[in-house]
Amino acid sequence: MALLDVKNLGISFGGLRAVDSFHIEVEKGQLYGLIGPNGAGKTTVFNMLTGVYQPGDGKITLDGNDITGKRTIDINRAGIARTFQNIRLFKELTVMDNVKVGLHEHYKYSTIAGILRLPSYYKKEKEMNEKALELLKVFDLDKEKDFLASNLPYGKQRKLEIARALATNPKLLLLDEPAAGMNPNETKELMDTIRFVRDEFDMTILLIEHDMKLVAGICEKLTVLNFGQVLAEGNTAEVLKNPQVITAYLGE
Amino acid sequence: GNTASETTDAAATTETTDAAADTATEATGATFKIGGIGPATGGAAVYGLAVKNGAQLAVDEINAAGGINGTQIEFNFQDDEHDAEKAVNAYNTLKDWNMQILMGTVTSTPCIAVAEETNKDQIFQLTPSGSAVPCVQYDNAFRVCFSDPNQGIASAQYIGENKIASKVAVIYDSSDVYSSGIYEKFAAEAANQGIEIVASEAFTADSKTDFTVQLQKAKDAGAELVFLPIYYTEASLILSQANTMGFAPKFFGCDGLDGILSVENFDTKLAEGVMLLTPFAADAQDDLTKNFVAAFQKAYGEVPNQFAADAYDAIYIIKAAIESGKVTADMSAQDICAALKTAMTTISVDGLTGAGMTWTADGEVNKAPKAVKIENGAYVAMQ
Amino acid sequence: MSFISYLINGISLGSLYALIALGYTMVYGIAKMLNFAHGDIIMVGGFSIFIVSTTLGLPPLLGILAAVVICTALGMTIEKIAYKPLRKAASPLAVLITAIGVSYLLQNVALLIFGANTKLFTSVVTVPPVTMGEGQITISGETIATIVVSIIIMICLMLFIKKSKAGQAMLAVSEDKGAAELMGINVNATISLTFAIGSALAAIAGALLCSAYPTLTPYTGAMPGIKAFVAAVFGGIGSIPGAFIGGILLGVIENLSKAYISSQMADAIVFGVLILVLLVKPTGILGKKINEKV
Amino acid sequence: MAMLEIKDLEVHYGVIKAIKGISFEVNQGEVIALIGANGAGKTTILHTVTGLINGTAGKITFNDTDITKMPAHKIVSLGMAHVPEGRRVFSQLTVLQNLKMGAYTRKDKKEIEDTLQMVYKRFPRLEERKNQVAGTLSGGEQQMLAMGRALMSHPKIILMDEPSMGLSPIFVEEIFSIIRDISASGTTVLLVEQNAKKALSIANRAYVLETGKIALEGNADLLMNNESVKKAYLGE
Amino acid sequence: MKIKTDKIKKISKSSFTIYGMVIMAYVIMQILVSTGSLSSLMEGLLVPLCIYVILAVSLNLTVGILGELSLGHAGFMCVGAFTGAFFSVATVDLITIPLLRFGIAIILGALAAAVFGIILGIPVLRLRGDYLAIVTLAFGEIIKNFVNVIYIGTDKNGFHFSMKDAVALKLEEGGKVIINGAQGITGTPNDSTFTIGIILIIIILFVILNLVNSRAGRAIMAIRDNRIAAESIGINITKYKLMAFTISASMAGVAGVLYAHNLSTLTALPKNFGYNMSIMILVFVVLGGIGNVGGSIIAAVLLTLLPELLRGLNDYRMLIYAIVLIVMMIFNSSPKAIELREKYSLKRLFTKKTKGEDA
Ligand SMILES: Nc1ncnc2c1ncn2[C@@H]1O[C@H](COP(=O)(O)OP(=O)(O)OP(=O)(O)O)[C@@H](O)[C@H]1O
Ligand SMILES: Nc1ncnc2c1ncn2[C@@H]1O[C@H](COP(=O)(O)OP(=O)(O)OP(=O)(O)O)[C@@H](O)[C@H]1O
Ligand SMILES: [Mg+2]
Ligand SMILES: [Mg+2]
Repeated sequence: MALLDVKNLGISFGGLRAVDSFHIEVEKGQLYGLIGPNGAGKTTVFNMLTGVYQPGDGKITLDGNDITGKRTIDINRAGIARTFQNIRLFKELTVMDNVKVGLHEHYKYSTIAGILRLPSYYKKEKEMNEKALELLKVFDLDKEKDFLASNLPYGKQRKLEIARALATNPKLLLLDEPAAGMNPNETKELMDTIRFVRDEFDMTILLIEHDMKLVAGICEKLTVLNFGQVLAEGNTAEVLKNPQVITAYLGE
Repeated sequence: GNTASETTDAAATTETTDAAADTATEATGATFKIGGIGPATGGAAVYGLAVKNGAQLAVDEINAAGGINGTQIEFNFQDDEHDAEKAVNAYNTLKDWNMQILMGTVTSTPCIAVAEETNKDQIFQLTPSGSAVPCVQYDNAFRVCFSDPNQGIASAQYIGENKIASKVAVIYDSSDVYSSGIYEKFAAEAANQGIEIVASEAFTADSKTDFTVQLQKAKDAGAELVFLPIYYTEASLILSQANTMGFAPKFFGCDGLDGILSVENFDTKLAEGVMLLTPFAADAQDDLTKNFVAAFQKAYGEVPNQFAADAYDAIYIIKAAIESGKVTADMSAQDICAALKTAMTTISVDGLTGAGMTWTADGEVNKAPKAVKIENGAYVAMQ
Repeated sequence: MSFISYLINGISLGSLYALIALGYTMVYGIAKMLNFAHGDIIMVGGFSIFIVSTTLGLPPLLGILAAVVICTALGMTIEKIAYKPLRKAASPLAVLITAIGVSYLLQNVALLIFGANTKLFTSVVTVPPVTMGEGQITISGETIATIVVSIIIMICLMLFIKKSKAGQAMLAVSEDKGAAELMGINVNATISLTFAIGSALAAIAGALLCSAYPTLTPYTGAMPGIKAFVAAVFGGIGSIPGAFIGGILLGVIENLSKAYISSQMADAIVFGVLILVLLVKPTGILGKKINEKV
Repeated sequence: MAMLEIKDLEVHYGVIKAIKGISFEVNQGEVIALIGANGAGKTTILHTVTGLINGTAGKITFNDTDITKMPAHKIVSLGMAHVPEGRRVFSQLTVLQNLKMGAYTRKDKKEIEDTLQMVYKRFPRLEERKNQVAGTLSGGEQQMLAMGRALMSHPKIILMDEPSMGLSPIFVEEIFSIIRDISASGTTVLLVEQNAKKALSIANRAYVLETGKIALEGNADLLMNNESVKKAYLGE
Repeated sequence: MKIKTDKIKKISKSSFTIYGMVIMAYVIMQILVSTGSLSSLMEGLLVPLCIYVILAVSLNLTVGILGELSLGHAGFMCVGAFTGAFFSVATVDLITIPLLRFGIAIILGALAAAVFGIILGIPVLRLRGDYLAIVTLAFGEIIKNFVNVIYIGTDKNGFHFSMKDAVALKLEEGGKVIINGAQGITGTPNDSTFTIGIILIIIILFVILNLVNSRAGRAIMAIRDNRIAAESIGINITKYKLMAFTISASMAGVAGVLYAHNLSTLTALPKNFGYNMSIMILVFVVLGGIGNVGGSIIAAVLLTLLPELLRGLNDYRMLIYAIVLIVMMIFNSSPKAIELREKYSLKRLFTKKTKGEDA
């Protein structure tokens, strides 16, 4: 059974049917791409998957659990983490702390213990630091761990967002245009990192991207969205050859 | 300025004496250092500044006439913004200045807080206008004005005994110590006087521009008289709003109403027939008042109100007590306090706010409240 | 019958709140700052008129004119000296604090010049009162004038923002000063204009406030200023009709709760209703729901 | 005579020197590309040229006018438009209001209407959504709006900061052909791009920026074949 | 109004300095007091200074760390003050050990303010920015208004309560009115001391600084920086907002108890518990640097001392105070002024050419 199973998902904004009878099945461990023209509804799909928007209709199942219409935090706890099209870091926190906030649910000690500095505080903080550092190393951010997030260059901010999402130990990772604003070299690096994350963390990844090099380079399967509806789906190579996709999206 | 500054309570007594003695020998002659405290800024500044000016006028007069037993007075007035904490700060500032006698504070809440301190330090305190009961709860504190209960009871009695009205409405400031203090006692005494309170309506410091609702309720309840234990600023609005509504009951107030005629640009016709219990009327025809009003107007360009009169009296009362208690400027504040405490109960002062004022040991003044009525734009004594 | 007169009195109080709130919301919506000194500019307007028409004995209209000129100049000067240097400060609260400083400053300058004594203000309104219901209910000329003036101002402001170039510039400036600058909008001039209009409105509000409640002290503007701020939020921040409706409602609620619930607790009730309304409609009565695109 | 001339420009953020003495020029009718890594200072230069921030040293002239210390709105009314980084659309205003705002410096209603129709023709999506609140547009739609808004002022020169960011491949092509069009219609273009390959392919000349300094400059096709450029910016 | 913050990270780095500063101030003041070289004014100001420091630091938790604008801090202070004073006056004959009585009063004041913090916080923290600000302002005014109409007295039959007037309490002979409406509470024992004030400051600093550097504190700051992102990684927004808000409220309550026991009379006036006071506390926070705990302490001290030090100016005192406030704010926060200062200080430290990352 698929890890993420979405059926007949739809939402309207006023008169605009932004997403309509959308469906997708993402298998565990897959690297899956969601592409489509600007305004096709990709980010909106992500927003419904993560509870930012309430789906108008349809059903979302994650690992057998129905998560349709749940609150964002519950969906995160159920196992979906994401990054944002417009970077949303905790700008006034350090790089390290950004990741540690991601670890929040997994290394618990009470607020009282934190204030009184009980042993559990030191123990858990130590574990957290280790775990966070480990994650930062993956993204080559360990040297900047004490920088304020807002002082990081753009490309590293994108990476930090991924690291923070991973820290919540999700089953499914959603990336919204991770390569936007990166130059070709940085994009290449990012592709390696995404692949590494998938392999190392045994992660399932669904990503939105307009950079075809990245999509063609790392995605195994694709769904193409156009005017809120699925235009095509299947193996990357096939989909990218689909004439409809070429006229609507790729151009030639 | 004075460089010597005393510190802890224990050391204070001797040091102050030394400091005072030093200046006494070095300078041509020591002075009495009288401090004053009251709001000089903020919404209550109108009362504090009146006191400041009234007291200064008296001090200048006394100094010009050669001082008290030949000793000049120094007067130092500090702002308390009508706040207890600031009042204590003001008090401490005055202490650093080596104040010997305190004339203050002007408003009740700060006065209660400062009374605690003067009692601890044993500094004589005479408040011109702090009318709440606890203002003079200690034996070192006295007051020039009536106490709130006193005014509340006296008002009810006056209305009852003279059969001025039997159905009374009250409009008072429920966020103000003075106003709610009078109201409370008035209500209690009204019952004894056979007065029926048909409406008791409050307002607060935060909504004191529109009184139409309170007036309407008084009107609907058939009140013949509206009792206004409030200050004249609000009262002048009430009068004009009642006038607009076509509601014309009798109005009766306490000393807070005094000053209403001197509000700049006030249409005195509105106040026609208003009765008030006050110890002071700026239009009184006795020489003392006439001279005072003239001098005050000359100095500050405005007609003095009751607060100014209370303060003016307070300085003369202090003078009388100093003379009677044989106090000299080189005595310590504590010695002065002890002497004045006793002297206060023996003196009798004819002031602007009462003739033959005497004091009991509990700090209260004995003087007859004057009931006056505003007729043709002037206060006329009633009987 | 008395209900109607409570209501009318509430509306007349509320129309003043509304009038002040219009000026408040103007500055607040465009310059994105809580101008705590707004109430004190009203006070300055009141004193200007008092001097011109009462002390100098000139006609009231001249007084209003003088007040508008003085307040406008004052508003623009304050903006230039005290607010502009902080426009790019790290925190938008910085300018809020200088606004408080300006408020203290105006109060204390007025205190030094005019003293603390209450001045009685002669109404500048010549509209005759209207009497209804066999003389039971009177609507004062001031009330009629205030309502009419605030409706006119509301409509003018709405048209100004919607139709005029300067109004459009204000909208742009309120959202993103840098981007507005890139459109060729003179941001400084626009904000200055906003303050000019806000302060001119304050002068008019001062004239009507002091006419309706004819006492004048250095602290006259403070409380109505805050109430108007509450009214502006009540109606929806930045919404011009919202400020009007918020003001009227505030006045009516205040007076009805004084009349029917408790005159002591009226303030608490007004604020309580405000909290309840905001809980149901978190952006005020007419406030736009701001949807943040994720 | 260059249309836009930047001489020895230095820019500081507080005590940090972001631009360390840069000189370059843009001639009438050219498309000039400015490329460089993240944080090289491209955006800073554009901001300084349009007057959103002030340089600490150097001189900028635009059509013989010294605009070094001129406030942005005056520079804009001289005929310069700027598509800023991060789009910066007025998110509470509708698409149409945003576009109208772009024409703020212009007076003639008829001409503005013509330009509007031209913008709608280039970006049909904007016409479809003319009454949508700009903040709710998708990322790519906002980018179109920012571009359209800049065109509304009918500028002599247009500065673009990463206009292709977040656009679909087909639309990236489209955007570059639009830039070519704009240039062909006589508007000078100063283009900042991450997509260096595309940028160089339409540019006449280009400058390569490295940490606040110009490292390389020259004809676009020459740079395209430069080994170090290829390695660092074209991802080859 | 969105609150941005600068350089939050200062907090952890400088927490040591902050404790040091407080303790040093305490020691110096104690030495000055015992050698008698402190003026009465200064001595009288020691407790108020502690009160305003606590208020400023605690409001910084809401404004700086949680990033919400609160204009009702004085309301919580009021709740604490009346609760504490009520307890002390009611038990002044029962509990004869002042320190014990005062300790309980502080705890009760903090608890009462915390309860109000929760009551207000649960519904209200859904609001944002200015709307939250206005609701907290409204809350403060409600409290002030409410306290002014409460009458509580005691006699041998126990407590009596009324919202009408003291007469309505129907106290028996010998009963006493404890809270008398607008006349408030009088005769609160004078239990507040500088030492207790300093101890409370240190406790509060300890709580806040440790909180900020713990799991919960990070969550709170994450919410401040980006609510949507925080939600997306599973942070319970309501819980942490409420936590910060309540802790901040309870600390204001503590300040209130200290306030009530410093003066013998307690009334709820616009001056001490109205929005003006809330705004004044906000001034401390903003002037000291939002999110900068040490800064709020310094600002609270400076701005409390300033009007007292200006007393020599008599009539011009508040005028000068207002001007100083404006000038300080501009000097402290205007980007131009900051730039000038940086340059100036750089020239002074001519050996160092660039300052690097810290800026
Ligand atoms: N809150 C909203 N209100 C109204 N319309 C919306 C809202 N959110 C999205 N839309 C519209 O829904 C459509 C889909 O938007 P979405 O952001 O999902 O596009 P996208 O596929 O992510 O595009 P892009 O690649 O440009 O980011 C767009 O036309 C957008 O304008
Ligand atoms: N507001 C600011 N305050 C401080 N430093 C800044 C600021 N803006 C930019 N910088 C710094 O100035 C340098 C140049 O930044 P700039 O944004 O101009 O780069 P860029 O080339 O446009 O990069 P990108 O490709 O990421 O957009 C960077 O080191 C950046 O960190
Ligand atoms: Mg998108
Ligand atoms: Mg850039």
